[in-house]
Amino acid sequence: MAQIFHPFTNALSRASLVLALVLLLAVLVFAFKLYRSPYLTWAGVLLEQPVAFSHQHHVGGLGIDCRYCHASVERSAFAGMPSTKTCMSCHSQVWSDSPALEPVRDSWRSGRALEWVRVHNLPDYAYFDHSIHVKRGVGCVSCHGRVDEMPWTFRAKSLQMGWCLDCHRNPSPALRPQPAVFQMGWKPTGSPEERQVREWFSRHHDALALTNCTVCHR
Amino acid sequence: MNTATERAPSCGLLAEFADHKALVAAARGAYAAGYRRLDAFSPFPVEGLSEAIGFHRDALAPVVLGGGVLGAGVGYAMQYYLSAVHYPLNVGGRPLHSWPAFVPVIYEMTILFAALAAVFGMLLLNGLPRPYHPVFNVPAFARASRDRFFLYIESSDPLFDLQDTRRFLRRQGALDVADVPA
Amino acid sequence: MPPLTIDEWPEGWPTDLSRRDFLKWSGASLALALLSACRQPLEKIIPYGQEPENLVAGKPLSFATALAQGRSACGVLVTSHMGRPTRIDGNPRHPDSLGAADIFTQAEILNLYDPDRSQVVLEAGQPSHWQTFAAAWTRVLSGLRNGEGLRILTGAVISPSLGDQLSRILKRYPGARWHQYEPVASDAPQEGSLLAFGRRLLPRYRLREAEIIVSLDSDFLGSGPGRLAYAREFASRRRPERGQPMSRLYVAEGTPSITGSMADHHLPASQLQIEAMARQIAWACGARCARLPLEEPARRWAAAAAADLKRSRGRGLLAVGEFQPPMVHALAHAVNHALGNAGSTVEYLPPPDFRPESHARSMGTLARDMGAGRVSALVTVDCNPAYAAPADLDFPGLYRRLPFRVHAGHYADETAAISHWHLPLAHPLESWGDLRASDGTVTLCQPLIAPLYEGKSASELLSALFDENPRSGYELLRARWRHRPSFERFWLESLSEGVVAGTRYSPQRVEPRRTLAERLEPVSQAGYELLLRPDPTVLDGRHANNGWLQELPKPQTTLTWDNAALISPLTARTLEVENGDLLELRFRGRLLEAPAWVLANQAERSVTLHLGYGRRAGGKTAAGLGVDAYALRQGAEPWGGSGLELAKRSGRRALAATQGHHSMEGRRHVRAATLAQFKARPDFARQTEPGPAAEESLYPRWEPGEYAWGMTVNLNSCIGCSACVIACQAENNSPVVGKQEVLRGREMHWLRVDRYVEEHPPRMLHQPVPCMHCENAPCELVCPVGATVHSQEGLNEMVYNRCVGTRYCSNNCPYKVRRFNFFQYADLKTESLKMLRNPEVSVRERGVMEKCTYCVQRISAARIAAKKEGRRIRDGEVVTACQAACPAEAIVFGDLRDAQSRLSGQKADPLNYDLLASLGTRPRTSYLARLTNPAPELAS
Amino acid sequence: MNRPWIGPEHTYASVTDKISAIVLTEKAPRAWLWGFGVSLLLLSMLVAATVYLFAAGIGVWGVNVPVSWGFAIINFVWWIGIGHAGTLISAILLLLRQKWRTSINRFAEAMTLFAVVCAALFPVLHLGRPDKFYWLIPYPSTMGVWPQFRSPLIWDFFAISTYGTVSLLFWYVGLIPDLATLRDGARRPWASKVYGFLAMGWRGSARHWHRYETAYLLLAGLATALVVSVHSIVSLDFAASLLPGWHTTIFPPYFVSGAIYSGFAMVLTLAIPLRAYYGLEAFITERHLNNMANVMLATGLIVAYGYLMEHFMSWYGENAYEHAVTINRMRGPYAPAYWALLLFNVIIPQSLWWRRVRASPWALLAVSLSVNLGMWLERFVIVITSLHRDFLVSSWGMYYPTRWDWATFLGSLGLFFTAMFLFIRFLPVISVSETRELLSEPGASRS
Repeated sequence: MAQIFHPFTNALSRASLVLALVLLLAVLVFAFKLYRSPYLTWAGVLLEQPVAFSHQHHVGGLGIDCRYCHASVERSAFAGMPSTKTCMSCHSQVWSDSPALEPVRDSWRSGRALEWVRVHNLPDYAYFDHSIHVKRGVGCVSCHGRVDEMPWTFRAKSLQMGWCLDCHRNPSPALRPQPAVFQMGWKPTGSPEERQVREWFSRHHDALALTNCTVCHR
Repeated sequence: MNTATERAPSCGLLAEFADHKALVAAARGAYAAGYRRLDAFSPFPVEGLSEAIGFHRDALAPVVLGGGVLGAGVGYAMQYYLSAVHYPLNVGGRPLHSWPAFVPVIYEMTILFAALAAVFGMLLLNGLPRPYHPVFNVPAFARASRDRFFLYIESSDPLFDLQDTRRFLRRQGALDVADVPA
Repeated sequence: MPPLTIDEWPEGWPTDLSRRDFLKWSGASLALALLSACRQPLEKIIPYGQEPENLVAGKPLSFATALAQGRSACGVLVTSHMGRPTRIDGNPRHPDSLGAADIFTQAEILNLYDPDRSQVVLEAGQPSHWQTFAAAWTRVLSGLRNGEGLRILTGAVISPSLGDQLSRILKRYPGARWHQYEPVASDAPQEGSLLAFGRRLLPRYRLREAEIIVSLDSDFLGSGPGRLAYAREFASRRRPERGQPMSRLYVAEGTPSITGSMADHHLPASQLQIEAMARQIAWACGARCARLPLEEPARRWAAAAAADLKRSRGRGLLAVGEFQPPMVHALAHAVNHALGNAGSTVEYLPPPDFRPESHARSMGTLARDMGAGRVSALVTVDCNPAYAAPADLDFPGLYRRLPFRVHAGHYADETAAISHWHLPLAHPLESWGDLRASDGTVTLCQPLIAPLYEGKSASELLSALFDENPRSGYELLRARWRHRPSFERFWLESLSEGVVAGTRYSPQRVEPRRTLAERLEPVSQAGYELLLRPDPTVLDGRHANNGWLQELPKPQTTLTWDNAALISPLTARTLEVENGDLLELRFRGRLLEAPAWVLANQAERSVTLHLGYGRRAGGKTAAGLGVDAYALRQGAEPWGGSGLELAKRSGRRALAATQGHHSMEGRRHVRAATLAQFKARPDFARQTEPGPAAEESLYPRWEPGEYAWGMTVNLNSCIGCSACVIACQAENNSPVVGKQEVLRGREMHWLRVDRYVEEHPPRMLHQPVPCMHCENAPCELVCPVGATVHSQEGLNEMVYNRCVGTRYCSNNCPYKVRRFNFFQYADLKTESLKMLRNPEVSVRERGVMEKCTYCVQRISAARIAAKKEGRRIRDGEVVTACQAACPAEAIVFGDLRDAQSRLSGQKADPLNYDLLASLGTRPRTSYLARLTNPAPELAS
Repeated sequence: MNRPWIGPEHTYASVTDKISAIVLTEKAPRAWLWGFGVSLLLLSMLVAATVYLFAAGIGVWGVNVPVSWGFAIINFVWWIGIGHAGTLISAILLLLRQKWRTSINRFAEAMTLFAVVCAALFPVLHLGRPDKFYWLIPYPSTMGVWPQFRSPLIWDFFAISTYGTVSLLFWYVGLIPDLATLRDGARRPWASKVYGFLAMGWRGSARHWHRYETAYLLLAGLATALVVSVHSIVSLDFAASLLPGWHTTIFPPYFVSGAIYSGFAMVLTLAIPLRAYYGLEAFITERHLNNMANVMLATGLIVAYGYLMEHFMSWYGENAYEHAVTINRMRGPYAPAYWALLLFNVIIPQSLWWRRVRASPWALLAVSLSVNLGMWLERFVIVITSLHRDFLVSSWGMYYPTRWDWATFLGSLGLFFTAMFLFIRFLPVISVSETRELLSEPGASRS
């Protein structure tokens, strides 16, 4: 028999071995990135909405408090979505004939509710309670980002379980004094009441309790 | 084939032997004669052949040991970190660091890493894969994987001389000596 | 040798899927599963146009109303999530509930969302409209001169307003007649009091006062109005370790009942024996009455009971079952008066009925008139005579000959099928109304939701039929109570309280007639004895389409989805039949084929057959289950009688029982002792199978967190009524799996009630088994993905969304309380059922394990509330669903770290023991052992 | 001295040609085609059963509560057990310098590989959510949660995957020199290209042989340690639980010996028809069969001792639950399976005491088939009878397999034999280089 393979197959075969290894790694890295990418998490993705509502204008500009529209945030698991009535309480006077607000007026006339696209959406098996987070001193910004700088509202964080755990493992840094909870641009100043909030928490909290499964899953 | 040899510059001589005893003897002879860049080929592992051509100990064993130790380390570190540090959970009232339960995985990881080290270490040290090699140019070499035994002296050897070496190999009792074209 | 293979297909699937669309749909679910890793789908969020008042989005509200089951009403509190009623609990202020709720009342919520409910007007089975019907009706009504030939047939009417409406109608149409027929409410108690006092009265027992209770076939704990209150009162006298003197219960009955299983002395007895014993006891207590021959052991039993009763005058009580003939009731009244029990342990109240009468006679009259052609138009309201009328009346035959037939009901049932018109009735939770409890207390019923379909309430219907300008249920009800002073305040208070103040009846002082039961009916004890009884879970058939109740194991047999001819072991031996073998029952010339079920403690020659099965119409779930016992029913003897012929037939029917083995095999799962034994060795229960001591462990003990949740079940109070099972199912969105799956051992109840039968003494023991929440949980250790782990508060957590379904945890659970979704059991397709679900609990998908969570959603709610107020959770603030429903308060849940908590008290009780303690699992759920108080006479 | 392990007529050339011939002959023999066809049929049944299973759900099997493990786990343990003989022969016998392994180790290893594949199939199929099986792998998920390393199933996962990998490597390393032989012997150019590619340019250099042998020996050592651990860990799936009939310390040794027992039975089941059909009597001599029969007899006795000890312990340990399980096995609804297992696994194999049985290939085949069946029944008895009646009497139940359980089981046989037939057709069933080595030694015949 004569030579079966051409000399360059030596280089080729070794190269291909190395390449296979590299490829494998590449795939793993890609998957890792993909599952944390906006494509899957919707973080930072702008969504089609029935009305061009701007938090930047209402919160940043007019300085309306979160609770004016999201009324049940302190009492219920659900922060609450403003009813058409809430919108109309101002917009029957202000911008009462702007075409942008036609859907709102239409809903008010017909009684048909506005259908917003959910921006912050958790899976059905995850149970999140706004009231307790707010009461404990977790600022709105921590999860929803600087909505006062969002002309068009989008999901600020991935809302993935790993992200929840980051805070649940050690909540103290995220805690604010009550009055600061609903402030957008608040920065920790190291004030005594701040320290007190955190100390109180770490004193009154079983370190492992907050990462128990049934805290969120039932 | 002769035509082939004339065209291509020879990269060594390949001597063919009938059985492994003859090959070992020839190999010893060649080594004694001062040849160093030489190799021997056989259809099955032959006792003392590698020593005959001056190859004594290989570096595989330590590599495998390394693999095993690494596997054990990784196995234990992973389990301890994941179940006691990263997400500590009360499972059946057992301690977070319940090392007895970690043993089986450590054990398996040790073996897995060691085995991988053994195989890939062997291939690496042997310079495989290498589908092309000059000796394959010699048609008779096909029998190296059947029933024939070969001694190969490379032309890069300082003592190498096409005529003398060919004569030398004949003297060692080779059935045939072939020129290995590049 | 077990068969080498069986058919895998789950026939009788909860939502009966054909093979094809099952595959199609499960294929889709597979695709979904594969896509699950991919993008989260976008959802809509839809705010109100205008918020309703006093509603905080996401917070449940609770409303008081009442629900009727035949002749009894139960006051309830209904939980509503964003306008959807999701569960029903008892109303603590209601005398017939005291906060507890039975299986029927709780299961009504499923009836509300039942997709098979009647939704539109039907004309000859074809969809039509109210207007079309109204036109037809006015033509007919105008044709009848002052209502001549018009008949109205209803069930028992215990609603004052509805009663008034009916009497107004009868006044306006003097020719019209109103008949009542309630298939499983017996006339005998009222007839009995007629015999004894010449008045229609019903006895009400005061079990807290009673030391000796003798029950002749009376299932006062298990059926009839007031049972929930009785269960609580009875339990209060079964806690000797708390120092109260313990009461003693004698029960003689034909077929074992819940009450029978609580007896200190249980005696299976035939109808005839029971009457004989009644006479024996009455005679012994000084009543002048004739006696019947009585042989052992009945005589000894009766003598002992009588002696005990006499010994404790005024503190004893003789109770008689509603299916006993009037004479026996009369005898009991005589005894209770003779011993001065009347007024102390028994009091007499008028029945809750608006017009008390004999339903059998009322139905009989109607049938006679129909036969004689005196009826030209029959309006049936919430009653199903074509199915439930006595067979010898041949109601369907007579009915078909009527010129105009209208049926109003919740389902298009057997009667609807042969009526000209069928009108949909609104569900009680959709309508206004009022109901009278057994002690006369009235509850104003308010709707929780606008009618889902075109249904009207009974009163709205009558108004629509007979008023010139029909009024809404709301107006009608307000009109009825308008006369009350300061009406608006009265209205609001009554609605929020759930009871109308000052409507309770006051006990009647009565004297029994001197001469009693001199004459004897000719006695014939030929062949076997047939006992026709309401089914323990579907009653007269009204709940036949309710999956929860169909799949709820019947208290005595653990049968589901079927009824069967219950026979005693002796009968089984003589006929050489086993469970499931077909029997032929011949009674008064009528034939019926039914599968046999052998039942310990069944009276030897008595055969019990439960009504309510063999439905021919009225829902997909109900159709084709069991056999129709009404086929054997006689107008004259509605509860059966002697003279039944029994023969074995070839062939079997697979019966789906949830428990295959009823002996304890010497393993003391349920620990029981007599009062004497207990006094001698108070900790006998713990000594039976001691567990390892706390320090006997290789591992350091986990420090409990802020709370340490635990539970005790008091087997001394538990009557095995299964209210807890339905409560759990409703609270935790447990699916219904269907008969085939139950046959396979795949039922999904998180909480089951185990039954064990003991020979000496002959009795049945109940044991509710939820998850034990073991501190060293074996299930957690073997889960490869950590889908079940322990919380700091000691809960054994089950994370559905992490479970991959190895089912190893179930194998390793010694209590076998884990349940697995072998198929997609939760019905994700039926729209109406989506409204039923408790939004606080995940709906489980195919292929994941699930189990009791100690109602963790309720714990979370309480914890959040407490944290917001900066305090600990108070004792009794967390009430599990099962605990809330339990009429006997047998279940206690609480925090072990709080030494003052009610739970800590229970755990310290000498009777407290752990199940399978020797395994060292350290369960957080434990039991209080059962005690009995046998009579010295019968002890030997 | 002993008769030689290779027929006297053979030379280097003849063994090479004889064995390569099976692979290098142009046309596949008719019998092979038949066998392959039937296997493919069974394999397609497995595919169908799996598709239906994934579509409809695990409920199409007979599993329930309390018996939530059924055929899947029985088959899993059975297949893993069969795998063990291969590793034992090629690794342990190598370390023990048992020359007779040479003729049988190659297809024994192949058998191991395919058996492990079949085994690994079932733990995935039997999951309620098979699409989530990868959660057993410790990878950095977005959920931030990890496998639970105290679970025997995780140990299993690591053991089986390691076992599969190492067996593959071991097998491939053994093949390299023979692939070279085929490369050089093949007439069709594409064949020699393919074999050449797989041989990675092996040329039998003395240095290579040296490292090769070191690697092979070390692998053998590792594989030996592995083979003992794998079935011990599988047995822990049961032993680490607290169920009566499972919770026992004797399981690891008795599972391992049981595995070897069933493995050798399978080797014989394959070897006897193979040597008869391809005329390999000169390589797989009656001495080989005899030795394997002896190993079977020995391990069989250990297994029997295991059964004995189980009963002794349940009596001696006076644990009521353990005792009940033993009684239930002998008298309960599944008693027939139990007695059949004793017949097939203990009684019939005793015939191996007689040389005449060991000497007759077809008698041996019969015995080994009975052992295969017996070992499957053993797993059935262990899994089912312990589960269906455990602690609480109220939760006792029964288990009946469905037609889909059977389809999956028989289908896995199809998968196994399909792979086996392909192997026979395309790779040397006996290690050529080792056979030559055997010939080279004094005492071995040469012309």
